[in-house]
Amino acid sequence: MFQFDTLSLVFTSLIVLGVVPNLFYSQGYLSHLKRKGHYLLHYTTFIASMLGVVISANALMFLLFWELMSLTSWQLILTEAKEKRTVDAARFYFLMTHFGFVFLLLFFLIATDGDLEIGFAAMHGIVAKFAYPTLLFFFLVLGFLSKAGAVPLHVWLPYAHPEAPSPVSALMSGVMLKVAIYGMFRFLFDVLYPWPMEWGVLILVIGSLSSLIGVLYALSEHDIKALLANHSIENIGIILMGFGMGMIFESMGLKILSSFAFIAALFHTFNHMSFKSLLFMGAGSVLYQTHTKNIEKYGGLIKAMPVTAMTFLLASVSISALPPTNGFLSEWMIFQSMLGSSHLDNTSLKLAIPFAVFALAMTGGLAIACFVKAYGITFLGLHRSTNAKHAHEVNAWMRTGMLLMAAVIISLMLFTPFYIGWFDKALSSLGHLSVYGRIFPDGIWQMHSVAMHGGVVSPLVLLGALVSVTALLMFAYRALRVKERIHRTWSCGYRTSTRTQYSATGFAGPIRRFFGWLYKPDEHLTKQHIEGYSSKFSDSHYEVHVKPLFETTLYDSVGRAVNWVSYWVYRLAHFEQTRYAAMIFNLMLGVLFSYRIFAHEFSWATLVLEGTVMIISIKILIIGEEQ
Amino acid sequence: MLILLVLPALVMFAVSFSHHRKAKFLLPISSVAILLPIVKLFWLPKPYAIWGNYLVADRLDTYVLLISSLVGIGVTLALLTLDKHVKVSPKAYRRFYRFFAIFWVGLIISILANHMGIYWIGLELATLSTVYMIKTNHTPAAHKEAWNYMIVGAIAISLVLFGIILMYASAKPILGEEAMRFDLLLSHAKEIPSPFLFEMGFAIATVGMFVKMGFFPMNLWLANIERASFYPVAALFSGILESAVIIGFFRFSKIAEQINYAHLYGFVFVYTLLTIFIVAFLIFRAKDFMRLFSLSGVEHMALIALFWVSGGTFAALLHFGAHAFLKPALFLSTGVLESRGKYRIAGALRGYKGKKGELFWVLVSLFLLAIISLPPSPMFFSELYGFAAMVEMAKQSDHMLAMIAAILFLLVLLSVIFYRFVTLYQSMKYEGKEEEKRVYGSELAALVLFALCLLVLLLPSSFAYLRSIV
Amino acid sequence: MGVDFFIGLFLATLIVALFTSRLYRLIFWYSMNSLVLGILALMIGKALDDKAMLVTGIATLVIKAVGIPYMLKHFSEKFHFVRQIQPQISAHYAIILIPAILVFTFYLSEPITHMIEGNANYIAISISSLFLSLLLMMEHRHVAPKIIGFLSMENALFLLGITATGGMPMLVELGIFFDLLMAIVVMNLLFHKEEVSS
Amino acid sequence: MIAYLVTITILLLIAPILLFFIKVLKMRMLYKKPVSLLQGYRNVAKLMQKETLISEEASGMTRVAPFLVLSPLLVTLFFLPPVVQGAFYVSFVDAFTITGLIALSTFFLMLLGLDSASAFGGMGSSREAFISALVEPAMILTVFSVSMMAGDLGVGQAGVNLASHFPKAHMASFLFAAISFFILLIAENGRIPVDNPETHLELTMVHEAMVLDITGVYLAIIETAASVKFVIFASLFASLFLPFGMQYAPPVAFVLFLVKLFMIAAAVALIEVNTAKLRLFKVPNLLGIAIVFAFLSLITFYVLGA
Repeated sequence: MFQFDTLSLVFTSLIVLGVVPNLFYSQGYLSHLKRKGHYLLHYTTFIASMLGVVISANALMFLLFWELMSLTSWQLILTEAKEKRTVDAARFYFLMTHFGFVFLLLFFLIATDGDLEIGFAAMHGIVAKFAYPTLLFFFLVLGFLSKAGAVPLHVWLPYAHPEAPSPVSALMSGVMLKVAIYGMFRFLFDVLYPWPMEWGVLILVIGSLSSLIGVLYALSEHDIKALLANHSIENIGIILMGFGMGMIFESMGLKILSSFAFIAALFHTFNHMSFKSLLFMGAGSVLYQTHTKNIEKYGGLIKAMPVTAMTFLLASVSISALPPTNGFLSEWMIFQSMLGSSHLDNTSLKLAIPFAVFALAMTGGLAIACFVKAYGITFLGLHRSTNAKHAHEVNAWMRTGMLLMAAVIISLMLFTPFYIGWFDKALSSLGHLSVYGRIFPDGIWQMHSVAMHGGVVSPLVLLGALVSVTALLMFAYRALRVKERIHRTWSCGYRTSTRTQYSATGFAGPIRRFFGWLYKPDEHLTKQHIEGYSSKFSDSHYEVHVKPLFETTLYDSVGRAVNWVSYWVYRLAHFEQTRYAAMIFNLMLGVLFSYRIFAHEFSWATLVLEGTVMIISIKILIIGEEQ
Repeated sequence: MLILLVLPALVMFAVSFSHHRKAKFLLPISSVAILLPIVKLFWLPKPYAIWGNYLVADRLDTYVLLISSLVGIGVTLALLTLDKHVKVSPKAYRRFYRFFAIFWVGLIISILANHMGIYWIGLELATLSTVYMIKTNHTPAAHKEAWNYMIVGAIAISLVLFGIILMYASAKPILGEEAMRFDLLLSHAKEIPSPFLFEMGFAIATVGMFVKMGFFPMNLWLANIERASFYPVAALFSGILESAVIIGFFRFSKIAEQINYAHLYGFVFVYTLLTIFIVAFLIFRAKDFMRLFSLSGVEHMALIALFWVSGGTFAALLHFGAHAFLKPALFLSTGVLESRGKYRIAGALRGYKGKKGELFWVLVSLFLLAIISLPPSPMFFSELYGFAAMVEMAKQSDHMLAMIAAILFLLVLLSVIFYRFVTLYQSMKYEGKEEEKRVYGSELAALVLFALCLLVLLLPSSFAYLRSIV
Repeated sequence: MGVDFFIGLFLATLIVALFTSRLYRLIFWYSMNSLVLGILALMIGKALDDKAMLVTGIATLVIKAVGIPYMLKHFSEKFHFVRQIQPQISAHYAIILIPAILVFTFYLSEPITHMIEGNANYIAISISSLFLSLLLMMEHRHVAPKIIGFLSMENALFLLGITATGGMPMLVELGIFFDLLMAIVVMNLLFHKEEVSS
Repeated sequence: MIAYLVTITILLLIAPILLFFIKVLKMRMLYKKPVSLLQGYRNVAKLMQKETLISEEASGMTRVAPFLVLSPLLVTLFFLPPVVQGAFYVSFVDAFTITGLIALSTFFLMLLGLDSASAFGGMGSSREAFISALVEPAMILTVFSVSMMAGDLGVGQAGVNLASHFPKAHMASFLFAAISFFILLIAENGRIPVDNPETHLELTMVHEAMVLDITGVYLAIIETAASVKFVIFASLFASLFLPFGMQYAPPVAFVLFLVKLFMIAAAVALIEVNTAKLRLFKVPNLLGIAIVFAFLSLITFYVLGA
């Protein structure tokens, strides 16, 4: 029924770490909600079902909790369904998650020989006998990655996560996606074990694409929660990169490197949980105060809400993978494992991996830009709306939640060796080499890459050095006793105002313009010209929206196709109103024909003949000659 | 025993002629009383010969009968306040019960029958009596649909009989007059001298039954009938009459399985896949409750048939039970949902005041989500096991990939239906404007009854029982 | 020998019924059809000296050949049926279709011939008469001819029952008749309502 | 150890000089009367005496950010490769860390720009974000290929390895890496053609725009940070891509190292004089070149092994 091996425990603790601060936060957030009972019921069930997924030991339990998780999260999105957008988002989310479930279901049904109560180890035996493991792999990938939100199954995230109440967005983005990652670990390790190299490459490619696309669309967002959701796509991509590298190394027989890469992936999973939850909480508090998700309506909030601002800053630094934060460490590990690719004896792969490195690096750079935008426009500068002007710090519960989550981030930063040792245990329990000794050969101070002459980093020393130097400088500044004077910002003689400062749209401008070929943005520029001068205008309004490429191409076309089919089916179905006798006649004809052919003796000639007969009789009897 | 079984029905029939005002209360009581002998029967050792070897109660048919009688009770409860929602004269009311009684007799006979002929007679009786129930609604549409049903139903039923005769003919050389008995046919199926004749008969009979259940190509006629008639009638159709049909399919297919499994499986698989394809896209466009529900009923019936022939008998029976409770519940609730005018989906689940209202909308939304087999609805498990059986089948068969692809396609079609229902639910709950709607105790009682039955169905012990049936 | 002749007659009456465009004529051909059926039942019943079948034959003669046609005629006078019933499927199509159906059914029942001792052609003919009565139903728009189509389908069933199986169990036969009567009653009621509602 | 500390202090000291060396060189080439080399020190001294003027829209960020801009760079200064044989060097830091530290300081610089709600600051940090986002991958890839050639990812170790046995086998990829790194040096330090440190014309400003509202000591700190950054890049270039002369006696080697630094500065100056500043949307092309070269060096290293 249930199992508590190390992997399960690792993910259980991930969920607990993510949930406990969230409980405080949502306690504070509750006053904001109308349907409290509905919310609490589904909130608790949601958490319980996530726990259930990671500890369930057979397919039946797994699927049950998995579906329960989807169900409750869907209901949670609908907690405050006021405008149509929310309802549509919820529907889209539920459809996507069900889409994934279909593939998971098939996977399990094939892998369990129909007896859903058997354990995962037994499933491994069955799969080993199955003729097409790659089919199973595809089912698995489609099933879990549609939940994890990897390209091209990522489109629902930026819709669904923003519409949920903020604590729930924090849970969904921070924790629920990780449950899908758990699924990848669990079933690729326990069930589908020996992997051909191509699988790893596929995962790596998906990861690279997700990370790039996620961050690019994040940059073009004005809705802060949608921005964060896009970053979830990016980070899932990064995790998958680590995962893919691990699979590649594994399939090439480089056990040590593969464990290292998997540990990196796990570590990043934890990190993403921590900072993404914190970011969503911060966004939630801002939303709570300003009643808008539009980033253009914020500004200057650092003065009003210091705690939120500080925690958000910490999270931003961490998600931008800047040293000495935990985000940096996990990305460092993933980089290192990629540099380990010089060990591979497959030149094409060797040449491919630099592209992954490039993608990851590019992602890092863009993430920095994006979070400078998110943080700067939200918290710095001058308020951009009256709501922002009158905002003040959120209540104690929510503050506690954010501080606790910040504490989780810091703990991940400080106790890296402990966590890594733990992940190492998890992997070795799944039958991989233990590499803790190689990562920390001499004490916890230095963290080595296991690759041949790989890099070294020492998070604690780094942290110490940075803090001490900064402190020193500040102390020196204090010692100088510099006289300070407050004066308004100089801007060429004009007064700085809400309107004159840079907007988020403007900030992302250069990047948006550079990647215009990808965004294909639709821009609206309206100007009030002063008596016909093209250059002079009293006021002008510019806004730009970016609809994801995948949505416009993949999803919309599928929708159109379904509509078309249903239209024709509907047309045809209505013949029965008038021609039922004829329909039954032809039906009988068809059935008896086919029994005669397939059940008695088969020959193509008769098949063709009878096909034509059928068609003629259908034409004559059902369709008839049109008047 | 037979007397006991049909006694309440006969009482109902008799009472329905009296104009006494007490009759109005006696009728429901008598229809509730139908449950008692059936429960009695349920505890008797199986197989239990009720009337020679014409009517023999085994585990399967007592299960079906029990479920049908429970549904019947629910329908009766809803009938109590039918006049609150629609205009119905006491005369029509009584006549409804009169034919309800006949319906019951036919149903009991056909479900318990161990004899193809008897089975058919019962079925025909039930069908003809329902024709009149449609007419209790005094509208031209209802009248037209009643005729429609009369004729299509007659065709379907005669096809069934035709098939039965062929099968009988195929088995007569070895079994003589006894060739009509299901159990003997099942045990001697291998020795039938002319399997092709039997298969032909099976094909014709199955087509008849499938048409009766609204499979391809006759997907909409049931929907139209249920639209035109009162909603309790729709509930009867989906909850009881179809169970009488499907049990026949169960029995015939068991025999055909002995004759030639490959043919049977191919035939049913293709047919149901086709059905579900059409139905899925019809549901995708459906814009009113009745049509939506009856189409989804067709879908579920197709699934049940498919599960049954794929060897997932447990799944099929569980699914059957769940559907038999869920669908009537939904049909009965449409009376309230549409109380502010038909075709008003947006906001149908809003505007319920008070405890009753609360309970009502919660139950209805639960049913709606259960019908698309979200956990913990029984349908979730039944579909799980049913598809498991199908995948098993696929893995044994020699064109595995094709069959897995077909199953995938089936699942995709189901998710189209899923999408439609989610949309529907959301727009019922979160769109449209709030309008006060009244809920009456009796309907609520019916819904609660169905909910309880579903819960009972979920118990491990009942799982075990279902596993033990076949 | 005689059996084959009457079976041919049965088919013939049915086919003729397909081309009629008057209601009474249709009813007449239906009763002829039933008559032939009854005679067949009696003949085969005598040959096999099967009491049940003799009873069935008599019942057929009484109910189907006389009773039901009379009832229908009665209804049609009572409820003013449309008596002009022009087949919707034009004759030249029908001329192609009917032989096609016969060919098909014989082709269909070909494998059975060497499976059963009885004459497989009987089965073929009864299947084809099933199809023909379906054709009859689909070529008329009005209710009355549809009912006749349904009834002649019943006849096809009986033909099958009599010829292919050499008599079904008594019980079943009676049950079928009972249902037939039931059907008539229901129709009656339906017609009544039509009168009321219209 | 002494050598280590001495190196750091001297690097710190010559940082302003190096920048003004470029300026002087440029002025000479443009036939202007050059400023003194020590102008940097003068500026700092002047700024130290001034009061700090803080914008009223600005938040605490303005008070903290300057230090956070400088400190990562100072820390980085400790991690540079050794310049003389057998000198102590920090073994536990690799190129990623250094890249990260530099990014960290840029991050806070950009926030600083956004803090004082002026249009210039926003503009500056927006452009900076754009450029550094494109610099990041090139940097990482270059580092990747260099570490391949040096046979170690640790910066210090890499410097030593390269100095001890120069990768003659991989001359081609080494050259490509050098080119791309030099472009990065220009881009990261905001020199022409990417950015023009002299100008105060809002169309062309990047770095200057961000610090437009910074005064007094804070400005001094930022200026220092800029110069330190240049020194870091220059010395990285010197010890990774001009890895010779380390085997001589310490003083000689050290002088040689300084000469290298000044040569790099001179090269920068030459480029600045001879090219015009690129439009912002032309900058990616330049960085694209850097990225392409980085890729080339990797690929040549892998495939041709050259």
